[in-house]
Amino acid sequence: MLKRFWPWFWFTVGAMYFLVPLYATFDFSLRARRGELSFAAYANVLNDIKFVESFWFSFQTALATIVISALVIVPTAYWVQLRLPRLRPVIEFFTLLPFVVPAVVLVFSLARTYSRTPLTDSREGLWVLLIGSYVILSFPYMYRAVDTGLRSINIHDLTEAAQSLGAGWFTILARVIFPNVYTALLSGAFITFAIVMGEFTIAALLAQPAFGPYMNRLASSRVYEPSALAIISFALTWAAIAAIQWIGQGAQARVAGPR
Amino acid sequence: MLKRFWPWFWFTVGAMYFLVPLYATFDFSLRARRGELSFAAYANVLNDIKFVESFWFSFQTALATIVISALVIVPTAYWVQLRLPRLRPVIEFFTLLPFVVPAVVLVFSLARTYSRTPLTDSREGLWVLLIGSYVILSFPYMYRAVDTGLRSINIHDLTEAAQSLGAGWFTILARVIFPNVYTALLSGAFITFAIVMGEFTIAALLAQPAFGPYMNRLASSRVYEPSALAIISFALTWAAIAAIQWIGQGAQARVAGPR
Amino acid sequence: MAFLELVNVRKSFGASVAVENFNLAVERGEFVSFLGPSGCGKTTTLRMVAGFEKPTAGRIVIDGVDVTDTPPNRRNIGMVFQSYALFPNMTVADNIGFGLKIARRPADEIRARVEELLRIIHMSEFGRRYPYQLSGGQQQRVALARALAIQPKLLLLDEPLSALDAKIRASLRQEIREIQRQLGITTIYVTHDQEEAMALSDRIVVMSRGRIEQIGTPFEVYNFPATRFVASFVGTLNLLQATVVDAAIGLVSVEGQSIRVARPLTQHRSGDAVSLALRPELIALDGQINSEVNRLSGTVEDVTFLGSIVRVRVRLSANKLHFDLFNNPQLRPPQPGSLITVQFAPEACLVLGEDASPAHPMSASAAQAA
Amino acid sequence: MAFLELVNVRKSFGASVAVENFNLAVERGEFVSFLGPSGCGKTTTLRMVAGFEKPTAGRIVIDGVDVTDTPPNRRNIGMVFQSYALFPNMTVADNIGFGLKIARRPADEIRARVEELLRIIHMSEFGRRYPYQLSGGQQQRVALARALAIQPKLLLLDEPLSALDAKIRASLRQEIREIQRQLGITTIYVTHDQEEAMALSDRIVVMSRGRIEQIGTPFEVYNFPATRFVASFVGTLNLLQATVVDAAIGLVSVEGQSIRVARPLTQHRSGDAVSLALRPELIALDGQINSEVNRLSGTVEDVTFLGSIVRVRVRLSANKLHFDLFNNPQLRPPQPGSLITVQFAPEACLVLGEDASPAHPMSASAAQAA
Repeated sequence: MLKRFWPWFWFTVGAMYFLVPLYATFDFSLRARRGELSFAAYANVLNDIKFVESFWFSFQTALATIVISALVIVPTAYWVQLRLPRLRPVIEFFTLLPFVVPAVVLVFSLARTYSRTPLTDSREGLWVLLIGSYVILSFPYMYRAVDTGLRSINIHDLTEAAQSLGAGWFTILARVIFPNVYTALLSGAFITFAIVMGEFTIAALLAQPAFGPYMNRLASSRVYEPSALAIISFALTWAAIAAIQWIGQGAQARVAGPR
Repeated sequence: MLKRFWPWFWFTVGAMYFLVPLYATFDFSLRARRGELSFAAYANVLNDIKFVESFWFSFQTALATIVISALVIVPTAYWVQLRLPRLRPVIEFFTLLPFVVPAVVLVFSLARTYSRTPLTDSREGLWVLLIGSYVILSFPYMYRAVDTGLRSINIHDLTEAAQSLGAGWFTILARVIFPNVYTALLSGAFITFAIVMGEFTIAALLAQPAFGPYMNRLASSRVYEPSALAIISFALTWAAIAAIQWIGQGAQARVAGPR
Repeated sequence: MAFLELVNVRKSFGASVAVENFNLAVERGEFVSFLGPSGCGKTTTLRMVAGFEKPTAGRIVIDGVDVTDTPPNRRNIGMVFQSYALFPNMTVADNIGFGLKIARRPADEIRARVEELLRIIHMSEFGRRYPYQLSGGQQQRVALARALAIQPKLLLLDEPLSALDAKIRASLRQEIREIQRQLGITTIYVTHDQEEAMALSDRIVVMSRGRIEQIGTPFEVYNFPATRFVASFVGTLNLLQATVVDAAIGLVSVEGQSIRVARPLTQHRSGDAVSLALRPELIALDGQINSEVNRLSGTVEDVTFLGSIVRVRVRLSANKLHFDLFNNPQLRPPQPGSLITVQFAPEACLVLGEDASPAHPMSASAAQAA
Repeated sequence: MAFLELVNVRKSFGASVAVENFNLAVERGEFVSFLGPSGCGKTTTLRMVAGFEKPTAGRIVIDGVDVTDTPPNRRNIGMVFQSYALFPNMTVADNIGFGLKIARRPADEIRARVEELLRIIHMSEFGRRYPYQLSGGQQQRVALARALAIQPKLLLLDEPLSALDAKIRASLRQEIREIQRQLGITTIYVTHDQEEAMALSDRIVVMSRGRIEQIGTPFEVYNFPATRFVASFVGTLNLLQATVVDAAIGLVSVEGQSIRVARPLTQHRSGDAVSLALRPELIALDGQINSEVNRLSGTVEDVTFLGSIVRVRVRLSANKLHFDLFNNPQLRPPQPGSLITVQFAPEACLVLGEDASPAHPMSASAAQAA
């Protein structure tokens, strides 16, 4: 039974390592009123109009980022896999860029490159720049997710089957490729969502009223509310994961079937 | 030829989007001396003893993180795939945690949980805490890389083949599993390396003399040197990728062979 | 006492029973196949012999030692997988030598043994290649050599040829059989391909739904199937609806044409509906057999040229009948639409009851032959 | 003018030539197979007909229209892939109706057509299932229905049965043939399996290294191969080393035993070393043929029971010889080690020169048969 012990041991250690701090955070968030456990900190957070505003702002930004990413990345990844497999190492390289180039540098460079254009001189322009930065930031996750999704179906034969049945490129993308990478796209979209909701540096540098800067301000000005906020965003994440699992169930089963 | 136009168009737009800022950064980094192009900013960076010290510190930290991650994650991922496939969704969930729980919260929680222990009361303890945090941060990349690597070989049959030839679990891990996920591990390790080298928040909160805080200090106190630093770390990344490609070549070909 | 014995072996996964009441004795040097459709429990049984699964009940004895509780890496058993399962990170030579290295044999001995095995599988010049540089057939030969390198007590093969092309399958089948005879190693071979089982085996264990249907030589299993399942799974079979005319003298009628069978139909009464089973190759064109024969007339419906064999489908009224002729370039095969009379010996007829129980005329024959 | 014509078609990828000098005329309703080993250019040719590859030179004409430059989605061709290539996100019914939906046919018509096709493939109750809920054989039947739904001018099948088990392969083969006959659709079928090609086709195009080796009916290709490649690729063949004794009267010697062949050996001189090619099924046990025969004696080396057929290997001195007998439960097959004499007709003998060029006695026969 020794052979079963060590994996479980490590698994438990890992779980503890994640969960103990989480519990400590939760416990701490309940102690806003001295001597009793209460949800006072949560009420404070939820009652703050800034919370709602910044959350809503980041939520919209995240959705926009996801939609734009999907529209750009799915056709690109599809085409690269279908016809330009030699470009894959190049794209893999781009995929690593956001890890390598610090966000500070990215934003300074973007701002310098596009200064004196409508992108930096208007509120909407800055928002576009923000979304543009997030598309870059989320590129590795979205691209890898879509790429893996595409590999799990035989896009080559599916494309030719659709062609022989009379379908053009638009139809193939809309009716065959997109529906079949939907689940993969969702998992990439979820990470993107999480990243955008928590991102601080770029939003702060572009002076956008986003959720990340709000969280940071709160963390430096309050004691118990940041913990409550962490638990709230954690709960929202759980909800999002559950929703994705639920939506993805059928699609996943279909795509993962015997081949 | 229209069908070939759009993918290339998008690809070019994407490349421009990444490369123009990079070029702008490079151009800017050469203008430290008014009216001429020079590598003065680079010399300033490289001559700074703090640069070397913090780089070396983060380099060691990154290596330690990678080794610990690999030793924990490879056996875990192997065992989960081999015997506990039902645990995979749970692990996938842990995989997303670092995206969801902000680094600030993570560190506060860690520090609060382990306060009054040697972990927070000594220099070495804080370093261990730092590495622990980085292991969590890099967990998604390492785990997914190793998991994908394991899926590309038939671990089930390979394990049984090795068993029938007399191998015990340690031998199977050391001689069959590790060598065959080596390439996958390298790609995860590279991302981990990049993350640790650039990480700011945790290192700053734990008051560690790491490269991330150094870069940030430099970015807020100097004008041209940050750009030079960005280009230098970019070049180091290129070198690292090339090295990995070179090391991985043989192994990749072997593992990716016909199946 | 037999070299390998499985005694009352049973395996269940939760509520579902995979293998039940499995008893088998294999002699030293024998080549035994487990044959059956997927899900019949043949692979589970093999995996219990290998030690990858633990029997829920029963014992497994190899060479006099009860190994039921021995872990797989202590059983000294060679195993070959459908997926080849070569270690991708090792050369062919390292793969073959892996088991010996684990057993800490001296390097000289390992090298000599690897060279010997490379010679046996006719791949002496491939020692330094990696698995991905080999074809499927070559990979499977290396996997065989790797399994044999440790001089195992038993060689187990789990559908080793299923992933290969037809031509390579046939030639590697031949090679496996020759190596097995040459080394005299006791072998168990799992397959769903009846031709493979028949071509290779000394004895075949036919399985269905976790139970043994019949154990016998290929000749016995094919010609004297013990159950209706064996009769229909092994080889192709014509099943004609017939009526018993006179059970005592073995006379039945197919669409009004009288057919004599070799034995009295003790299990049936006159007027019973039965199935008449006929192997396609035991049916000939009228005039080719000179002894006492049965005849059936009908219309040629389809002629399929398969190379060495021409398969003819004849329609009576309600029944269809296939039969095989050897190709003959000088002879025109029968033409679709023409009338034809075929003949077959009374001994070629098997009568099956309408239920699924073992058909007795067949088991009687099997008992005689065994 | 034929329904499908390929005229001087050539395809090269960079410097390597995949298909060269390909000329073929297929009649309406005909079933033609492209047969050859992997890399012979058969799939490339099919893909050029489908429009997925553009010929480097030459023309492709379907029903009088030159489609060489027509994109694949305008050719109205049904295609079936080895991988089934069903759309995983759609039900069986949606898969089958996909082509009609793209053609913007009314919903009623689509529904009726899908139901009709589900009936044809005997899967009426499976319309709402998803591909992953089906077995491989069922998926391939759906893929066939999907290809047929658009009432294509041509049906192209690219190794459609290669991914399936032996039993399902045989039954689906039969089904494909029946549906093709029923609908009378012109069909091209690519395969590396000679038995499949022979069982299905009206004509077979045997290919090797990008070139056509022979076009003919299965009977012609098997019995009168035009080249040495065809002779050895289609079916199994005994090749015996022989010496010409008297070219004029067609007399050769195999290890000192005289063999008469049906035709004078105009290409050879007395004393030449030649190969004597013999199909296993044309060799019989001594005493079974009554006309003028050749005889060879040797030792039985191996007997393989394959079910309906028993394959016997006989060793002369330097040569080996396989021959086939039909299984007979009443007869004991020959025993290894015993002496045996076999016989075969002079017409069964093909003489091949030692070079790889087309053997002339064979092409002479082929010309007669064509």
